Formats: sequence, structure tokens, C-alpha cells
Amino acid sequence: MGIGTVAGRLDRVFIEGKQFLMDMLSALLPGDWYAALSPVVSALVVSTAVLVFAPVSMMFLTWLERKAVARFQDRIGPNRAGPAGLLQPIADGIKMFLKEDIVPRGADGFLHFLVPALVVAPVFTLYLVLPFGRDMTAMDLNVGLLFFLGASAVQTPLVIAAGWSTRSKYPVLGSMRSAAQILSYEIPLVLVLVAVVMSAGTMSTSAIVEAQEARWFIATPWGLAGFLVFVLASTAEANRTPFDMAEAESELVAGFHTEYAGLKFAMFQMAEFLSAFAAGGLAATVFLGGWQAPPVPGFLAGAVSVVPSWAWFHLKLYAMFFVLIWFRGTFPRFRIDQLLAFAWKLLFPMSLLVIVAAAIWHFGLESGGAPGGTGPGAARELAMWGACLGLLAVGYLGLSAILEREFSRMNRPREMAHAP
Amino acid sequence: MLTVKAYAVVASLLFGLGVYGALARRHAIAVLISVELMLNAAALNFVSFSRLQGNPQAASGQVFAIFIIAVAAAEAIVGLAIILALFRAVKSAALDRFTLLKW
Amino acid sequence: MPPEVAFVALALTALAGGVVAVVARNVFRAALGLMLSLFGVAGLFLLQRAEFLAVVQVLVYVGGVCVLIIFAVMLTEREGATMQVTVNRDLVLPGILLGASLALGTAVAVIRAPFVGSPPSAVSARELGASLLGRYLVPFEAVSLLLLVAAIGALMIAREDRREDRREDRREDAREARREAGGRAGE
Amino acid sequence: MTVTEPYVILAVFAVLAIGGPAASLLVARFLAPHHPGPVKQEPYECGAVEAGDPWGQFRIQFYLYALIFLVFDVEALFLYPWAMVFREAGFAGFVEVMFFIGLLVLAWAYAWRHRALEWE
Repeated sequence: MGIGTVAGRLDRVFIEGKQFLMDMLSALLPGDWYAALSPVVSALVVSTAVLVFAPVSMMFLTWLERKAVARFQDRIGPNRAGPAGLLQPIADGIKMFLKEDIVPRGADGFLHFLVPALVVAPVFTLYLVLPFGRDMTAMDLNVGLLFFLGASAVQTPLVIAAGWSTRSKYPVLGSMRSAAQILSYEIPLVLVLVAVVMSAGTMSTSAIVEAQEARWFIATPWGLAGFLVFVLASTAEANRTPFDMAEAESELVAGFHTEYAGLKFAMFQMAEFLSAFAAGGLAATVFLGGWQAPPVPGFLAGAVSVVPSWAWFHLKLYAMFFVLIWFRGTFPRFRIDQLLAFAWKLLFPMSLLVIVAAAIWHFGLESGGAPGGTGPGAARELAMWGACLGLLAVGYLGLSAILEREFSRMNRPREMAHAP
Repeated sequence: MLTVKAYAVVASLLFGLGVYGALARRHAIAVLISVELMLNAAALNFVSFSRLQGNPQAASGQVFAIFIIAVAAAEAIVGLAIILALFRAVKSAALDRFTLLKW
Repeated sequence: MPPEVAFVALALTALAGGVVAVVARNVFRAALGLMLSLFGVAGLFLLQRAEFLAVVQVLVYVGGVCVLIIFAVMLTEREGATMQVTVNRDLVLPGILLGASLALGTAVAVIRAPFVGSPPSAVSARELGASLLGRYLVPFEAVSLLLLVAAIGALMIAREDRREDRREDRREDAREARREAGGRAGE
Repeated sequence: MTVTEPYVILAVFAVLAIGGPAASLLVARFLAPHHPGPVKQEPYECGAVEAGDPWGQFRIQFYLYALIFLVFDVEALFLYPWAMVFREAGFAGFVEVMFFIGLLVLAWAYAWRHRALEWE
């Protein structure tokens, strides 16, 4: 067995694992039973895989984040439970289970239970459409990309209901702010992905990865700008620092989940964490080539192809998540007015420009032969880079000049409207 | 056997619910919610009946459903803005309190 | 799993949500009922292989229209303005009669009509795009105009007049102060 | 990985993804202690006595953001079908869509101009 076959087997290890389970089932069950049950069982296997993957990664990620942030702040971080504090998430989980559930007086008791029970479900569904490796998309919908956006849009009403059901001021205010923030940042996110769909010609996440075989989308001018917009907007949508306005401890206690204790609180925590992680996964999928190996010079190609596709995806996923931790460790928080102005006055017009740049890029390159290559093709490509980046830079500089002026005007001390 | 009829029956029941709500509710926003239900029933009908036609026409039904969604969004935007403006004037969202133009 | 099971579950979801939306006394809960109903209808779209529509339904309706409605509910549920009676008593019976007769009438008509449904054929977003830019180009551009007008109009109507607002605030403050004073006297 | 119809997996997944958390919340309800008290049950206000009902203390600003969001969300929904056929539609399609976007950019400019995008 050559290296190639081993690598191939390794690449398909999860798929074959599932096939093995199904084969075992078909041996155990009578034929017609198997025929009736197999779609359900197959769905069950896939669902269980996703539903186990998400919380387990979450455990590891909380540990990773606490350790990393501790290092940023010159601390050690969790180090008591297990080696290097690795068992800390489990200890936390048990603690959450055993904590008293406090429901504030006047709360809508039914919603107070229902919302935490529901809040993780849409986040889990995000993982259904992420291609974890070659042929490893749990549910390969032909509208996968929009499905992802739709599932994350469900968060908004849930957040509002979570705050509203407590009938307590901080959560109610926090939930309104959260909702306004999620809505504001969703627009640039949705628009930037239009550029991806234009280029890939499909909305299926796995097909988008395949469309990047020749060139990752981040290696184009619109892709580069789109990636930046996407990362900023999805960080904000997942309510992470520096955009965690909704739960600015100094102003709003803990935002919309202030009045939730014990496992209910853990559910919100999990939803937030996992949606940030999934957003990183989507960024890796649509801009960083998903499970594709990076393009390398010939002599390295053999070495690169040994690494299975799912490992590449995870590498990119964790790299993206590390960037989020990095943000958290280094950036101070925005003010709410800055936050919303940033979404509407900078990211929104920039995302429209990304669409225009993507169109220019394609019209420019496709009217004159294949992209890439040498000779006149390369010169044309260079010209297109210049044109697209020029457009984006002019837009960015113009908008930021306007914003700068607006903010300096706003920050000037002015008399209070009606001082007491 | 699932046919167009099954979907159409669901749509008509939804529409009936919407009609009841739009008539009997006293809260202006509740009436708007009922209208949204009716619009949704119509969209459901468009999609299921588009299956009756041949494939080249199947897209039409869905295009209409998309337009319905867009119009429903515009309706919600303007309708709620009007309700909010009235609320500021009357301090209530009850439809029978909006008697500014009545003598 | 046969599609019939999914159909029944989704249809019940849509109808149950609809019932909550039209009978719940609390308008916030009515909005949540609408959300449930919209989910059910999205599922029915998915069952008919209208994937794009199903996803858009969730994205725009649940994530947009419902949120807007909920915000409006919160703005109108100010202290003292919470409505105790949410139905118009004179219209309940006519409403039930009209709604039921319309629903049953169309349902019976539909059942007796000679419709024969073809099996669901998926319509890709690609075809939708082609017809939006082709046959439906004018309505497509008109939607943009409609949204522009709706946005500008709603912004004009909904935005509070600042001066009036400030006066209102002061009045609120005075009321609050009076209430507080009264409360202290009562203690 | 799967050739089954999308709704099968979605249905199974929905049952598991909603049922799992709900079940664990129910289990926690039995495991966790439950000693309510008048002070513990008070809405959290940093120790201050609560004043006024939090339901209905909102600013119209939230509504304005939701409104503008909805406008552009609908815009985006119309852009996706175009993006799918971007190549086939060619330059003519691009111009048509730019007209579509351009009108909505007017709405955005109006909102900016009239300070609807501002948080004060």
C-alpha cells in the first residue's frame, strides 16, 4: 500500500466509519427493515456526530481561550483540574448542572425556560452545512450558504425573548442592544457573501470550496477586502470583544443573560461560543479554501497531500478562532454609538463596494482568456488588482475621512440637552 | 399521498385564521400580525400551485412568493411606523382609540 | 420517514402558531406565535423543494419582520398602556364566522377541484435569478423603488420630533417625581 | 456524506438539537437545589430598589435600526438569485442590479443624512 492510498484512506476515515456502521446495521436487520430505516439511521449518525462534535470542541475552546487570554495578560490561567487545567471545562459543566436556577419575580416563567432550551438549536444547525472535509458536509443543501445565514438570523428574536422574559432592566436593555447590533452587522455579512456566490456560481458550501481549487478567494482583491469585512462583521454578530457592547460589564452587567443562572446560563454561553466558532468555520470555507490544501511549490506537493482534508479544515478553523481570541486579548471595547456607526457607515458601503469589485474582477479577467498564467494574462491580472484595490481604497479612505470628521464633531463637549 | 390539495387546505386554514384575527383583534399590531399570516398563506399557495404547471413555469410561482415576502416586509415597515406615530398621539395601540378623524 | 409525517407535523406547527398568533392576549406572545407559524410554512416550502424560499422565509420573515414587530410591541407596551382587552367583542362572532366560512369554503373547493399535483421538482435559485432578470425585470426594479419609498416614508413617520420628545420627557420626569413623592408619603 | 433528502436529516437533527438541551435542563431542575427567597427572586439592579417596569422603556432608535435592516435584508435576498446567474447575465445584468442597488443606496443616504443611523 503506497503513501497515496494511506493518505486517501485517512482522508475518508470518517466517511468509512459511517459506512461501517451502516453496513453493520444492514447485516443485523432484515432487508426491508433496513430499507425503511436506513435514511433515518444515516441522519441519526450524522446528527449525532455533529451534536457531539460541537459541545466537545466547545469544551476544548473554552479552555484554549482562557489559557490564551491568560497568557496575553501575563497570567497562567486554569491549572488545577487535570493536567494544565484541561479538565476545567468538565468541572465547570458539572458545577453548572448543580447550580440553583433562579427565576426573578415577575418573569415570564414559561419563556424563561423555553428560550434557553431553544437557543442552542439554531447554532447547532450552523454546523450542518459546514464542509468539514472532502465529501464531509452533513447536509449538502444547494442553498447551504443562505441556510447558514438564516439559522444565525434566528438568534435575534431568541435574544430579545430571552431578555424580555426576565422582566428585569439590565437584561431587557442588553437584549435590545444585542438585537440592534446583530441586525446591523448582519447586513454587511450577507452582502459580502453575495460576492462569493457571484464568483462560485453556487450557494452550496461544498461547491464553493471546490470552486476555490485553483485559487482561494482570499487571493483576489475583492476576496481580501471581503474577508476583512466578514471577519469584523461576524465577530460583532457573535457578540465578541471588541464588539461585546451588549454585555459591557461596566454598564449592563452581563447583557441579556444577566438573570439566567446555572445550566440556563450555560446554554447562552454555549450558543455564543459555538456561533463564533461556526462563523470562523464559514470564513475558512468561503475565503480560505475550506478543506483544500494550500497551494505550494511542486516539491512540497507530496507532503501537503498526505494531510487529510478534514485536518486542513480544522487547522484553518482553529486559526480563525485564535484570531478572535487575539482580538479579545488586545482590543478595548467600542462604544455603542461607534459600534453602530461602524456597521452602517463603513462596513455596509464597503460590502457594496466588494460586490462591485468582484464584478469588475470577473469582467476584466474573463473577457480576456483564462486567469492566471503568464504573459499578457498576468499583466491584465495585475491591472485588475490595481483597479479593484484602487476602488476599494478610495471608498475606504473617503468613508473613513467622513466618519473621522463626524466623530470629532460628536466628541466635542456640548451642553447637556436638559441638565438636571 | 401528498398532492397540491393538502398544501392548499393548510393555506386556506391559515388564511381563515388571519381573517379572523384581522377582524376581531383590537390591538393594531395584532391586526398586522394577522395580515402577515394571510400573506404567508398566499405565498404558500403560490409555491404549491406552481407545481401544477410544467417545469419552465415552476419558477414563476416562487418568484411571486419572493415578491410577496418583499411586499410584506415593506408593509410591516410602513404599517408599524404608522402605528407608532398613532401611539404617540393617542397613547394607545387600540384600534378603537384612533378616532382623530371621526366627528 | 415518509414525507406525509413531516407534512402533518409542519402543517400542525404552522396552524398552531397561527392560532397562538390570533388568540394570544399578550401581543408579544402573538408575535412569537407568528414566528412559529412562519417556521412551519418554511418547512412546507422545504418539503416542496423550494429551498431558496424556505431559507429566505426564515432570514427575512423570522429574522427581520418578526423582530420589527417585536420592537414595535415593546414600544407600544409602555406603562399603563398595556391593553387588557385585546379583542373587539362586537367583531368576534362575525370574525369567526367569516374566517371559518372562507377557510372551509376554499378548502372544500380545493378538495373537489380536479388538481393533480406533479411530484415536487426543485427550482434552483439559478432559475429564479434568470426569471428575475428576464421576465420579471420590471417588478424586480419596482421592488427596489417600493423599498426606497417605504424606508423613507417610515423613517419620516416613525422618527420622533425632537422638540416634542424633549417636552414629553420633561412631562414624564415630572410625573415620575410626583409618583415618587406620593409613594414616600404613603410609606 | 449523505444522499438522503434534506428534510430527513433536518427533522432528526431538529428533534435532537431541541430535545437534548431541553432534557438536560429538566434533569438539572431535579439535580439543582431550589430555595427561593424574596430577596433572591428580586430582579437584579445592583442592589437598588427597582423602579418602574422594564417592559416598555424603549427608544424608537431600536426600531429605526430594525427598519433599515429589513430594507437591506430584502435587498440582499434579491441579490442572491442574481449572483447565481452572474456570469450568464453578463454586463447587462450587472447594470440592472446596480440600478437596483443604487435606489437603495439613496435610502441609506437619506437615513444617514437625517441622522437615523445615529445613536445619541
